[in-house]
Amino acid sequence: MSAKFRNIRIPALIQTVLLVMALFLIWELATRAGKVDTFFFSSPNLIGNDIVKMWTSGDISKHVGITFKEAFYGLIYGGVFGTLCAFIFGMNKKLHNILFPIIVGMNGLPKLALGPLLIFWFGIGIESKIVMSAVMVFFIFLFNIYAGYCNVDVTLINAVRMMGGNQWQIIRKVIWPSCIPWFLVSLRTGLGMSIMGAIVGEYIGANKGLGWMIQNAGGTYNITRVISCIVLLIILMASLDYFVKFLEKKILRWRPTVD
Amino acid sequence: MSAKFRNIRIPALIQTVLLVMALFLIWELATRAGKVDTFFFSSPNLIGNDIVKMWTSGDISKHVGITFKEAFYGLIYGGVFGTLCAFIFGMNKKLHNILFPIIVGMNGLPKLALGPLLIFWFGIGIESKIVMSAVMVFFIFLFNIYAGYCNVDVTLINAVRMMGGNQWQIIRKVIWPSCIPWFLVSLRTGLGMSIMGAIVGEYIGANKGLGWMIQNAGGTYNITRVISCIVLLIILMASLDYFVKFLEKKILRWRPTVD
Amino acid sequence: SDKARTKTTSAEATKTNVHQKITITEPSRGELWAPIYLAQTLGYFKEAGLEVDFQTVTGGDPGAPVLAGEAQFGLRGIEMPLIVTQAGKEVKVLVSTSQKFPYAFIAQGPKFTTIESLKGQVVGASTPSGSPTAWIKACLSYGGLDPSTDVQLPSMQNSAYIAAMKNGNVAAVCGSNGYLVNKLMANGGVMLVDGRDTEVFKKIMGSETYEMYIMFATDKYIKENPETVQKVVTACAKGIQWVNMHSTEEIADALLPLFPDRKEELLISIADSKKHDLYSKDGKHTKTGYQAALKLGEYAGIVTQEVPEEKIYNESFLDTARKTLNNKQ
Amino acid sequence: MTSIINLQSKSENKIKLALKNITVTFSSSNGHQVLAVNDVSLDVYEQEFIALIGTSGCGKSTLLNVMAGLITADSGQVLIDGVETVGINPKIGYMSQLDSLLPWATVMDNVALGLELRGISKKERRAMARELIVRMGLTGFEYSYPHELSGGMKKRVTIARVLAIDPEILFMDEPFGPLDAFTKEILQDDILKIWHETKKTIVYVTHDLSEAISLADRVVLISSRPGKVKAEYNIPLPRPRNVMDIKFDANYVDIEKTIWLQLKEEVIKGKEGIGHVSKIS
Amino acid sequence: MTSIINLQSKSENKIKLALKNITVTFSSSNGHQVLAVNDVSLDVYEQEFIALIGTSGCGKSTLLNVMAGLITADSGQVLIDGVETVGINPKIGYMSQLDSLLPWATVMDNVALGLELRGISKKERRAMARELIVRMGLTGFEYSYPHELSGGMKKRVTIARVLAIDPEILFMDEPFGPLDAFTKEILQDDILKIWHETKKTIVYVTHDLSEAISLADRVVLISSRPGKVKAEYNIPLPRPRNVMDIKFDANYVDIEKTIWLQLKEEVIKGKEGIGHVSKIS
Ligand SMILES: Nc1ncnc2c1ncn2[C@@H]1O[C@H](COP(=O)(O)OP(=O)(O)OP(=O)(O)O)[C@@H](O)[C@H]1O
Ligand SMILES: Nc1ncnc2c1ncn2[C@@H]1O[C@H](COP(=O)(O)OP(=O)(O)OP(=O)(O)O)[C@@H](O)[C@H]1O
Ligand SMILES: [Mg+2]
Ligand SMILES: [Mg+2]
Repeated sequence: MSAKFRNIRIPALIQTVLLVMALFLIWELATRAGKVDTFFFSSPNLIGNDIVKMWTSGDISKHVGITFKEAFYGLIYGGVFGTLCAFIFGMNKKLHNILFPIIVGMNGLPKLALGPLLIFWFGIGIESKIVMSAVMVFFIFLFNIYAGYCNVDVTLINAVRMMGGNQWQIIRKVIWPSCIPWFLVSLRTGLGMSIMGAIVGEYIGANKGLGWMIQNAGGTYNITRVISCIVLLIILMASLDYFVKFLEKKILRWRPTVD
Repeated sequence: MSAKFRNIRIPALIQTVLLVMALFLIWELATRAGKVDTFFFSSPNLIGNDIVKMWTSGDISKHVGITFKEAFYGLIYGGVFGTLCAFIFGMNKKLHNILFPIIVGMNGLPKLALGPLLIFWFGIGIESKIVMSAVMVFFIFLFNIYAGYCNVDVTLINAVRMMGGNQWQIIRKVIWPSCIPWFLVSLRTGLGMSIMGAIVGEYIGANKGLGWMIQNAGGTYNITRVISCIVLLIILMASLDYFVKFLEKKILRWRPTVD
Repeated sequence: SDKARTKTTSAEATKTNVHQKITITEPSRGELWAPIYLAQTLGYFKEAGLEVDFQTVTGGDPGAPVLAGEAQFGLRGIEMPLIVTQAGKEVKVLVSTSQKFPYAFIAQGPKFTTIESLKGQVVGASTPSGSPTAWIKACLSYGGLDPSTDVQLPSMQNSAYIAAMKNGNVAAVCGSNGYLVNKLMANGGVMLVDGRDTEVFKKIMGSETYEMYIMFATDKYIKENPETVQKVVTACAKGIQWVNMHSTEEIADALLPLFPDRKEELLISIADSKKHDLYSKDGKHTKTGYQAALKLGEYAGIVTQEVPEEKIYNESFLDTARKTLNNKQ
Repeated sequence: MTSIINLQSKSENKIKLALKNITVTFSSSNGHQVLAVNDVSLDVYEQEFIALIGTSGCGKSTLLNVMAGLITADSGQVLIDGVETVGINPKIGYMSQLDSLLPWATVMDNVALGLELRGISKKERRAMARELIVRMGLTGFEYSYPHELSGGMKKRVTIARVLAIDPEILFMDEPFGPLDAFTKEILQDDILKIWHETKKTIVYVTHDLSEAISLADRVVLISSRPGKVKAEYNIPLPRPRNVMDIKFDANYVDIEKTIWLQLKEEVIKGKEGIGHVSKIS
Repeated sequence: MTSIINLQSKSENKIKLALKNITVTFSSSNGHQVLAVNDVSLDVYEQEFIALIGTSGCGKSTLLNVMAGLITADSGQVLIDGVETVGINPKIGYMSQLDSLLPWATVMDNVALGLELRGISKKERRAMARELIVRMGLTGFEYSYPHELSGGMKKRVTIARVLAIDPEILFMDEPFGPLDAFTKEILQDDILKIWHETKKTIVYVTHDLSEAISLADRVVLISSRPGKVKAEYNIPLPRPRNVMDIKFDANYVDIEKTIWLQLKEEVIKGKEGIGHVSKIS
């Protein structure tokens, strides 16, 4: 499995890296040719140096670490709670009909506007960031997994019911496995949302973390730092996604694939 | 169909409204009993008056109108582009393997940090808000519909291929219909994302719109106005979701349902 | 847990000889609050038995943590106490760290060089209630334009100003700090009104002084924790003294722990502040400065009631601090 | 109109399962109403092996679904052991016509599913499942997923799965459809043996008249849609039967002929003529 | 070892479809390798009606999939009209064993699907589809969705769908499995008629030996897994045949017996004994 996994991935990964390097090269050349204003767009060279600087000063691990910690808990809480709610709504359509409109309505709220309330309830410690992150993640899981719940093959449910399966067993044996593709895509989207939530959470009060760093750099027109943070984020997120991919390969083994 | 539709919905809708009213009543009573600080939480009474005030002054329609316009275009562009990309990646796994990691990485970016770049490229007019909104929506559609693409029943694809269907016909006849549940949940999540994106876009630079209004009110500790806007948003979003629900009922008629 | 820790009373702290935890919020880390940051980096807080934590609150509301009791002190502009006081919250300004108006009004040259030329144009502002908008309005009125009809004033993120100027989206913006002014000028900006110039500011606002950068706390907290407040204010007063006695270079170096990787920018901003004599000498406010703040508040539409000075300021801690400091010297 | 020949055999037993005046109408999504089953009453005796036959689409599966409690009839009652039942009854093991293997579970897990639901320990249920897998000729495919099996293999897994739970009442909806003649006869023998040993009540749907006759105590002929009990035939062939040999019994041929003619009539009556109906004479 | 009795009939025709030394191995997800088809060579002549029979899981569907181009063999060639083909060949209409109706399309749209793919106008294809729907006895269900149909009705829709595209070569994998005897015989007659009129080449998989004999020109017996061509039998029964009458032909009984014995042998040989294998003697 793992050997196969590596076999397919590594070449694609190399291609990805090559592509990114090519883009950076063009960007750098454009900068040197004076076609790109480094004040707005920085340059790969400056960004590289900046990342090295953050690395050697140890700033990176401190800030990245805290943001990922917030995001991690946000993902867990939001994911678990969203999944649970999806199942509850799936089982109880009446509750769904009553509460879903309100929840859908809340999905569109500008979470930043909730800052003062979050601070009031959860303080300015790590809790409020985790809550912000969890809230963003929650909706993704809730909507997706609820849709997955509604998409379950009725025949399979009936089969398990006929074999004496109770509600809980039906969920475990039929609904949950059939929701796995929906769960995995929620994980993928949720990964991004959790980081975004943590960063937005840091906007409402922080003294460390990537969000704080980005905000701080943005406020002082240090575009290089902003882009350094963004590049770091992209790399980290993309690596985490390999984990989701790996899970996908492993869990969805039973699914026949196209090509 | 529509008669039936109404039959199921209206009572649930009434229950929803009653629930909300009950919550508002508790909130109001708590306020009157001095248990809730109106400085932080306002009160249903104040909020009601504020909404009436905005209504009579015509502010509502102006600001809500502009934000929804931005969100609408954002939803369309983001949705169409996300769906297209999902299909392209579905058809071309190689491209997927190379580009997907980068795209996944970008999903977690704090979009607010892109403000200066957005303004540089798209100005402070409606365009930058539409772009912001579209970007937020894009990822939702891309990830979900790509997952739907991978979840298609291979048997059906083979059947259509055997009947002489070309790639385009396979997409139209098999993959697209089978992605519809994934599309609908993207629409539901995307609806919220588009509004959120428009509002974040307004944070970056605007002189009207709900985001502008919320920020402005927040800056002057006018929590009543903030909550009025939030309440309005929730109501509007929930109403829009009835449209998604209606679509769902109509398009997914072929799907056997649980209970 | 966190909440409980920050709420530990000063009495307990001294008893157990453990550093008392204090949280100070800030809307951004700005060098015009330098004395307060210096109290941290130079160890004045620590000497007083305080363990201070600065929290940047950029989104949402930087005042909220203080009003909600999650933080004990807040760094803000003077308009904030004006607004919340009218809204019924009781807060007091304890220390002012700047003494002159720090903003400038800058147009994008070469097309726009005068205030009149801005007629019918878009000017990048903050939210209508924010002080940059108020300052722009004051400048426009001063230049003979009607701020409500002659220009559009969209609110913008601070970080988007230069981009918007550069690509022609706005014709002018408020230069709200030395570094930004510097950058705007470097990118083809034209100085329309330099509020940091005492003469100019006096002409427009009727005052030479303007104590914008302040630290505040809620009345409740001040009443319940007078010793802690005294310690904090004393440390800040020391910071004020230090700023006045040291060079730009020294201040920048001393601030650096709280301003990582920002040396270059600090040097520019602090030099600019020094040049325009922005740093407060004693941390106190002036009557004319307060009047100017009220006037600017009217431009922002945030002053709708009488707000007597004594409802805003409580400088008794500062006076005590100065006394002890002078005695020591 | 119900013609009953030679009705005796299991009728002295208690009634295990009874349908009383069941009517089922489906309202399909296109707005049409389909009257699938019309006023059907049917008694199934304890330990009886009953076979339902009828043309395609006549309502056989619908009847099973009603008895199993998966569908609620518009009117009428379902009685199990004399008690009116609503909803699913755990006494019934239902092997439905639809493909209902869990696609994410291996053959082993699919077969052991019912046992797992009953809380039987992993070791025990695996042992029981393995035995059934061997019996069904699926050795070597214990850890394959359903999509990796052939059509007939999938059907055999489904049979194993329902046999594993050893229910009092067994419903089988065309269990041997996609199986070759030999595998089929072997499994038919197997079913007969199980039925004989465990005294189950079996309701069996098939299209194969000879199968119905060689297995059942009683064959019930359902008329074309709307399904009604058109005729019942007791099969007075001796037990234990051997599916392969019984076809040479003289009685067998007689019975087959009788039912065949009735069935033919039914097809012709069924309004929606299939193919070149005129050809049938 | 291949025993060929009375090989003549269509062999003077051109070879329409040929398999040359086809071997297919599946590597299943549990890591095991399944050798499904081993070194199979088979010629199908133009206008021939060939039936494949064999035990469940012996590789019949796999062979069809290889011929259709849905599976690439590990080794060997597929030739259509003498040309080696890789991938899907549009000359073939394949009615697979799996349920492959589009669940979101009505009966009408499912039947008309092939015509739509060929760009035939809506009016025309609807008319053609409607005719087939009537022929299959599905009148009144034109606008029903697959899940609203009975098992046999679904199968009939699948038959209609493949007939609609009128392919040169027709593959049918157990088309009449879940259909009652009557419907089945009517449709069998229908298929024979179509074959006769349109001179198609038909490859037909079935478990039903009598079906194979009564329909085909040649019956090919596939051995137990790994599938191999075990024997071929030409069926020298006169044409046009009537499926219902042919069973009384004396030749028919002889042929059935011959093949039956071979098939039996095959089952016993197949290592994984099904049920109580020992019983078969
Ligand atoms: N869910 C449903 N919605 C609408 N109509 C249905 C539904 N299920 C069954 N029907 C209709 O009820 C009738 C009887 O169906 P049923 O499945 O009971 O037939 P059957 O006797 O089992 O046929 P077969 O032998 O082909 O399986 C059919 O006309 C079918 O179209
Ligand atoms: N996708 C697959 N992955 C792994 N193994 C497979 C796959 N498809 C078929 N097989 C195996 O190949 C063998 C032959 O399967 P095939 O479907 O060709 O049998 P068949 O002759 O059509 O049987 P039946 O009559 O039961 O339909 C079986 O052992 C099956 O398990
Ligand atoms: Mg049926
Ligand atoms: Mg097969």
